[in-house]
Amino acid sequence: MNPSFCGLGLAHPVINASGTFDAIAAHRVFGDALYEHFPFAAFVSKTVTVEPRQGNPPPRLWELPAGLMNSIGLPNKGLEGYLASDLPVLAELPVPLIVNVMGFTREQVATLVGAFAAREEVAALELNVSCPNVETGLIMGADPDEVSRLMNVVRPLTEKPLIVKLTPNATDPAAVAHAAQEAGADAVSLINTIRGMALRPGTDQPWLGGGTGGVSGPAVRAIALAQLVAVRGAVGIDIVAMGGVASGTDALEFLHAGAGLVAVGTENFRDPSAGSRVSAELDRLASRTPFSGAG
Amino acid sequence: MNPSFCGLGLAHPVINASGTFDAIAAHRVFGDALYEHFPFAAFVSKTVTVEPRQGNPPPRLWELPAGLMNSIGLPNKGLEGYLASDLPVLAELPVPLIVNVMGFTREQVATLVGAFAAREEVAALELNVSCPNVETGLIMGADPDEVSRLMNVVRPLTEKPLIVKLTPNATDPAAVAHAAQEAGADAVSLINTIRGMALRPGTDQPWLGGGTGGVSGPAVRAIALAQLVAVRGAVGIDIVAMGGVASGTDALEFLHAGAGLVAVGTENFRDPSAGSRVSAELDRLASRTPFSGAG
Amino acid sequence: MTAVRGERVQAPFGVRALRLTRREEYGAYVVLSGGDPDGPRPDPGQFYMLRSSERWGGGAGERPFLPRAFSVLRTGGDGEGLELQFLLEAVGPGTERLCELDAGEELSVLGPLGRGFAAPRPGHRVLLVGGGVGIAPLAIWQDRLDTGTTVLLGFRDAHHAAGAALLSGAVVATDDGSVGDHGLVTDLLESELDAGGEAEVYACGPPPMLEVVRAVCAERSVPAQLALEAGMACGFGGCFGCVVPSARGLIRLCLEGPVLDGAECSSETFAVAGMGHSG
Amino acid sequence: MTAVRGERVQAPFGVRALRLTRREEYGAYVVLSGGDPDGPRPDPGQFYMLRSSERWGGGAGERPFLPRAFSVLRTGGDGEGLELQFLLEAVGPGTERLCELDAGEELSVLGPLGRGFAAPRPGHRVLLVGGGVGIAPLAIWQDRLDTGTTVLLGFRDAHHAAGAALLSGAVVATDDGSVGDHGLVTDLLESELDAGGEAEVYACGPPPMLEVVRAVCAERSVPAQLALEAGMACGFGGCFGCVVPSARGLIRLCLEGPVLDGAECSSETFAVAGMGHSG
Ligand SMILES: Cc1cc2nc3c(=O)[nH]c(=O)nc-3n(C[C@H](O)[C@H](O)[C@H](O)COP(=O)(O)OP(=O)(O)OC[C@H]3O[C@@H](n4cnc5c(N)ncnc54)[C@H](O)[C@@H]3O)c2cc1C
Ligand SMILES: Cc1cc2nc3c(=O)[nH]c(=O)nc-3n(C[C@H](O)[C@H](O)[C@H](O)COP(=O)(O)OP(=O)(O)OC[C@H]3O[C@@H](n4cnc5c(N)ncnc54)[C@H](O)[C@@H]3O)c2cc1C
Ligand SMILES: Cc1cc2nc3c(=O)[nH]c(=O)nc-3n(C[C@H](O)[C@H](O)[C@H](O)COP(=O)(O)O)c2cc1C
Ligand SMILES: Cc1cc2nc3c(=O)[nH]c(=O)nc-3n(C[C@H](O)[C@H](O)[C@H](O)COP(=O)(O)O)c2cc1C
Ligand code: FES
Ligand code: FES
Repeated sequence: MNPSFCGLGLAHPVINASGTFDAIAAHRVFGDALYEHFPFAAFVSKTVTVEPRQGNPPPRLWELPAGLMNSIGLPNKGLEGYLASDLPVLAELPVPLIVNVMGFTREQVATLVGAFAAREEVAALELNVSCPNVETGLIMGADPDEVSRLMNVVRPLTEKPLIVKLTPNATDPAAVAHAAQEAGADAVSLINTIRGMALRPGTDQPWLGGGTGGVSGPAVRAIALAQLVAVRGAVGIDIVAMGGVASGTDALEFLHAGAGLVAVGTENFRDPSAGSRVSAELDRLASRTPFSGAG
Repeated sequence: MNPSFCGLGLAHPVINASGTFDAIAAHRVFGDALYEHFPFAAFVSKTVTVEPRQGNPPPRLWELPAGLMNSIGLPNKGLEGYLASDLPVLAELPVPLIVNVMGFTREQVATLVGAFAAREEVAALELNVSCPNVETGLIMGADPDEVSRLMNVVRPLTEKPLIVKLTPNATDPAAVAHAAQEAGADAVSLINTIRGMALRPGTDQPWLGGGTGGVSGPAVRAIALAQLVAVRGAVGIDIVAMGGVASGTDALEFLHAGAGLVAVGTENFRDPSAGSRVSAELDRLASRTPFSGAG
Repeated sequence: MTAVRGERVQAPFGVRALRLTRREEYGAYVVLSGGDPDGPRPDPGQFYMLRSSERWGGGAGERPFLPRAFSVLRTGGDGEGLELQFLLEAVGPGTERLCELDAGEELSVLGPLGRGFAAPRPGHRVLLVGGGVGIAPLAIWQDRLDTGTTVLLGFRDAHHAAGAALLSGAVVATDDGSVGDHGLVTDLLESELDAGGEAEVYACGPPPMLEVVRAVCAERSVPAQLALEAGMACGFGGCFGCVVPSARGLIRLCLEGPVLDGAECSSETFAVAGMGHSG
Repeated sequence: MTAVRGERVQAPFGVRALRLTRREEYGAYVVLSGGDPDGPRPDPGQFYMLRSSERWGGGAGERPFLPRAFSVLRTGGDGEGLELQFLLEAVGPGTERLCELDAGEELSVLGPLGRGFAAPRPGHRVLLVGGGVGIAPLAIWQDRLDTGTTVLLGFRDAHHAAGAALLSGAVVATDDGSVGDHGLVTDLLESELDAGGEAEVYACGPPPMLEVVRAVCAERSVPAQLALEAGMACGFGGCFGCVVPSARGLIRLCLEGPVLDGAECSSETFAVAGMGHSG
């Protein structure tokens, strides 16, 4: 398996899901062993917004059967802070860097894409469109037209690969993926978390500080696969598949369904070296099963 | 707790989810003990269509982490067969009967509603709109306008309570619920199963005979709750909540979130008397927690 | 020995606890025994839905979740109330969890379920044909029958053939020839049938084996009762998940089976029956 | 006894197995001990993410799924490699599963994580103040300190107060007065502080207790190091889930804590810290 995903020349097809691994924090905790055994073929950073964000008030986590619900709320240092403090450190990682960005208007997304287009440390950009466009009120990633208009604005700004990260909270993710492809996306990634909620036990009040949260982990894997297959049927571009991947078997299923790369998210929380395990298991399985690649 | 749901005067707020309990088969298996300890306050029958259906080819089941995926495909005897063989038996159940119907055109739904409107054995009708309208190609339950047009056709046909069963595979179930209410629905029920898929291990072929399937069970409960809360915010009519209810605690959470009734589905498969256990647990919890009812 | 097709022993409504009293190994198989004081005596060929009362979940792939179907292997313990025995082979997260249970631990059970074997036609020679873990319902049937039986069992290898000790007088074939005949149990069956005399066949095993049994018997107009498997979520007709193709169309195996007459089956039946191993 | 704030003992990268050698009960608490031959010696106040290697799941509400955070209670076994001890109270599906494990079974562990206690200011009297299961990090701290300590522990009742045996020379208060003082451990603390002398306080316990400790110490300008809890998914800064409000804004407790200076906390900190029992 020698994934040619977006021409990035990755060593294996397993990367991390945005927001589920902080390589800078992990380096403080694990030291250089992290770099020596870096678990991912590329590193995707947590979503960056134009302005700094504190994120949602705690509690931010709620455990589910074979899953997790979070309302982290995209805390980050903002574009300037990221460029100043994070980018120089992440540029030293032993793998290519993919920066995930989100804006609440098309102009904000353009600002972000424009800024990273100029940075050679950045191998590709992932557009997190699972948020409302504050100008139209529509969730950008749930509406094909919103995605087309967004891509029309940002596509001209960079030659770097643009990966549109789809939201699963949509009637027809395949139509959104198709719109992204037609407007020049190099790849799509899916799934982001599924909207969920929990109440503080015995009350009618939400548990999560953010009110609702996003469901991830093995509990969503079958749902992710259905959306992956639908999207694969609608586009010819590369796909990064994620949602509950916890083993090489899970990853292989997504590759069989047409993904070019697989991202590990929630499973990192159970073991920071899960990415290495998944890719090793995948290697073993691939040497057993005839697999011709996909995408 | 004395649920006044749609004026049906039910003994407690726990019913079954359509398609997860066959009272006629269960009577063969368990004998009269079933009637003596009937677990539900009302019985919802499996979806009835105008024409008989065989259902999907097997395999129809795939187990998930804390959940189940099915592609049963709505096998049923058709309207005539149901009226002739099932209705007379179900009319003898110790609880009110709610008949769940589905049509692939508005006319088919009208035929079904019209037929049951005339039958006093039937206390209420649930409209399963999680299927495409073959005339428009749209999933009826994913589109507010489709639901309005459907309700405009069927609402005049009966004074029985009409419960619109929402699909979770939609960008905005609350908008669909609102459309149903505006067009005269007495209640909405949610969630139906979430679209999912699994591959036959080691292959790129679907496991389920139906290709895709529907995910249910505890794995979907947090997703159901988020949709319930969104729908509760959008409508004033009664709500039947379901999706992963396995305990009185789960049921109470749905009631706290504004449901009037709670339906038990997949949990019946783990124990046919689960409905009784859930309602007993609910009683115990309700006597501990101040609960003012909802809806 | 009073089973008549169409009747069934009904199950108490709802899941009940069954405390395990014994766990024994027979090569690759585990036999779990426990007291079922409130349950009725099942018919041979009927099955139960089982799960562990504790920690049913958290295994491979974050499963199991649903209960699993198991034929009753044998009943006992008339003195102190009914005892049930089950024969298990660990093939996935559910059976792995059940096989790790020990005496003193608790099962949650529902059953007896389904329709079992019907009595043999008078004067017919009874042939019991089993493959692998499919020997389970044949043991209780042999116990209950008041006629002699010819028992033909097929196993993968010697480790599995240890299960043959659960029936009396079994003739064994193994795929690898390590025990008994080197070959298929269906070859033994053909020889037995061709030896002549009116026979009635009861068989349980993997779908490809059952298909050969069906065909072999059909060719010779020998009546056959076949105990099938299918993936089941509920076991009591609630989910419509366990259907197999039959002469009556798609039928729920948990309700109309698991024992079907060979005459209502076809090769199509066995192309989809089973737990999916071979489908 | 060389811990300096800002440094930390780093963890091996990735989860490793820890074979349990002992399980002991102290009233309501369980102490699990196991060998960690490949792990470094943790700082007092650091924690580990734990789960059972088998059957982590399938409990109440089909949980647990994520690993759980536990302070190291004590280290030992210098001869035959490092031994780690943890103190557990069963309060939900994760701790229930861990508490049912026995010697011979295996944990999957990640750690040591977080930043532990910093050395006391020279000449300061060391007060260790613990509530309930929060006594855990105080035991290893008492072991490592080469100064004497005054130990004040609060428990719900006699059943829980059995945990006091894990520290030496503890003065105990119970909510129900069944053992030691009838009242709150924070009342004991106030008396001790008012008895005079320069003191430094190390505390761990439920959020409301820690808030009183913080306020009591702040009023008297006594330095306090507080070991907090928060719901954690990962323990290594990956999820941003464990934040608590501090003078530096919302900080990840797993990374910047679990030990915080009283001076960077406020009542707001403790309104959201904890496992959610009291939030
Ligand atoms: C009536 C009846 C009687 C039976 N009697 C016996 C008996 O006496 N003794 C005995 O040992 N067995 C018996 N079985 C079979 C037994 O029920 C199965 O072996 C058991 O259900 C397997 O569960 P598992 O979790 O161990 O394996 P599973 O993982 O469920 O695997 C079984 C097969 O299912 C497929 N599979 C894999 N993943 C999934 C998934 N996520 N969802 C669904 N299918 C999947 C695979 O093809 C796999 O090989 C009987 C079955 C029936 C229907
Ligand atoms: C740094 C640190 C050190 C710790 N040290 C120790 C120690 O030494 N010993 C010890 O016993 N404990 C310690 N804890 C606490 C321990 O981690 C928790 O008790 C444990 O995580 C509880 O898990 P559980 O599954 O048993 O309970 P949970 O069910 O997770 O319950 C804990 C609380 O979480 C809430 N809750 C309920 N359901 C959910 C849900 N679905 N998702 C999220 N929250 C829910 C409830 O308010 C409940 O009371 C420490 C915690 C931290 C952060
Ligand atoms: C705690 C947490 C934080 C996340 N943060 C982000 C984020 O900042 N940006 C983003 O695009 N996705 C984010 N995600 C979504 C993941 O990237 C991924 O799409 C999702 O979790 C599904 O994969 P999984 O099931 O393997 O976790 C986050 C997920 C989790 C669990
Ligand atoms: C096996 C199975 C069959 C179902 N059949 C129907 C059906 O015929 N009509 C319908 O409206 N919903 C059907 N459903 C959906 C359930 O009524 C319910 O909406 C869903 O399963 C969520 O509830 P649960 O998680 O408690 O199972 C079916 C669900 C399952 C699992
Ligand atoms: S197993 Fe559910 S209908 Fe047969
Ligand atoms: S627990 Fe994940 S960041 Fe702290």
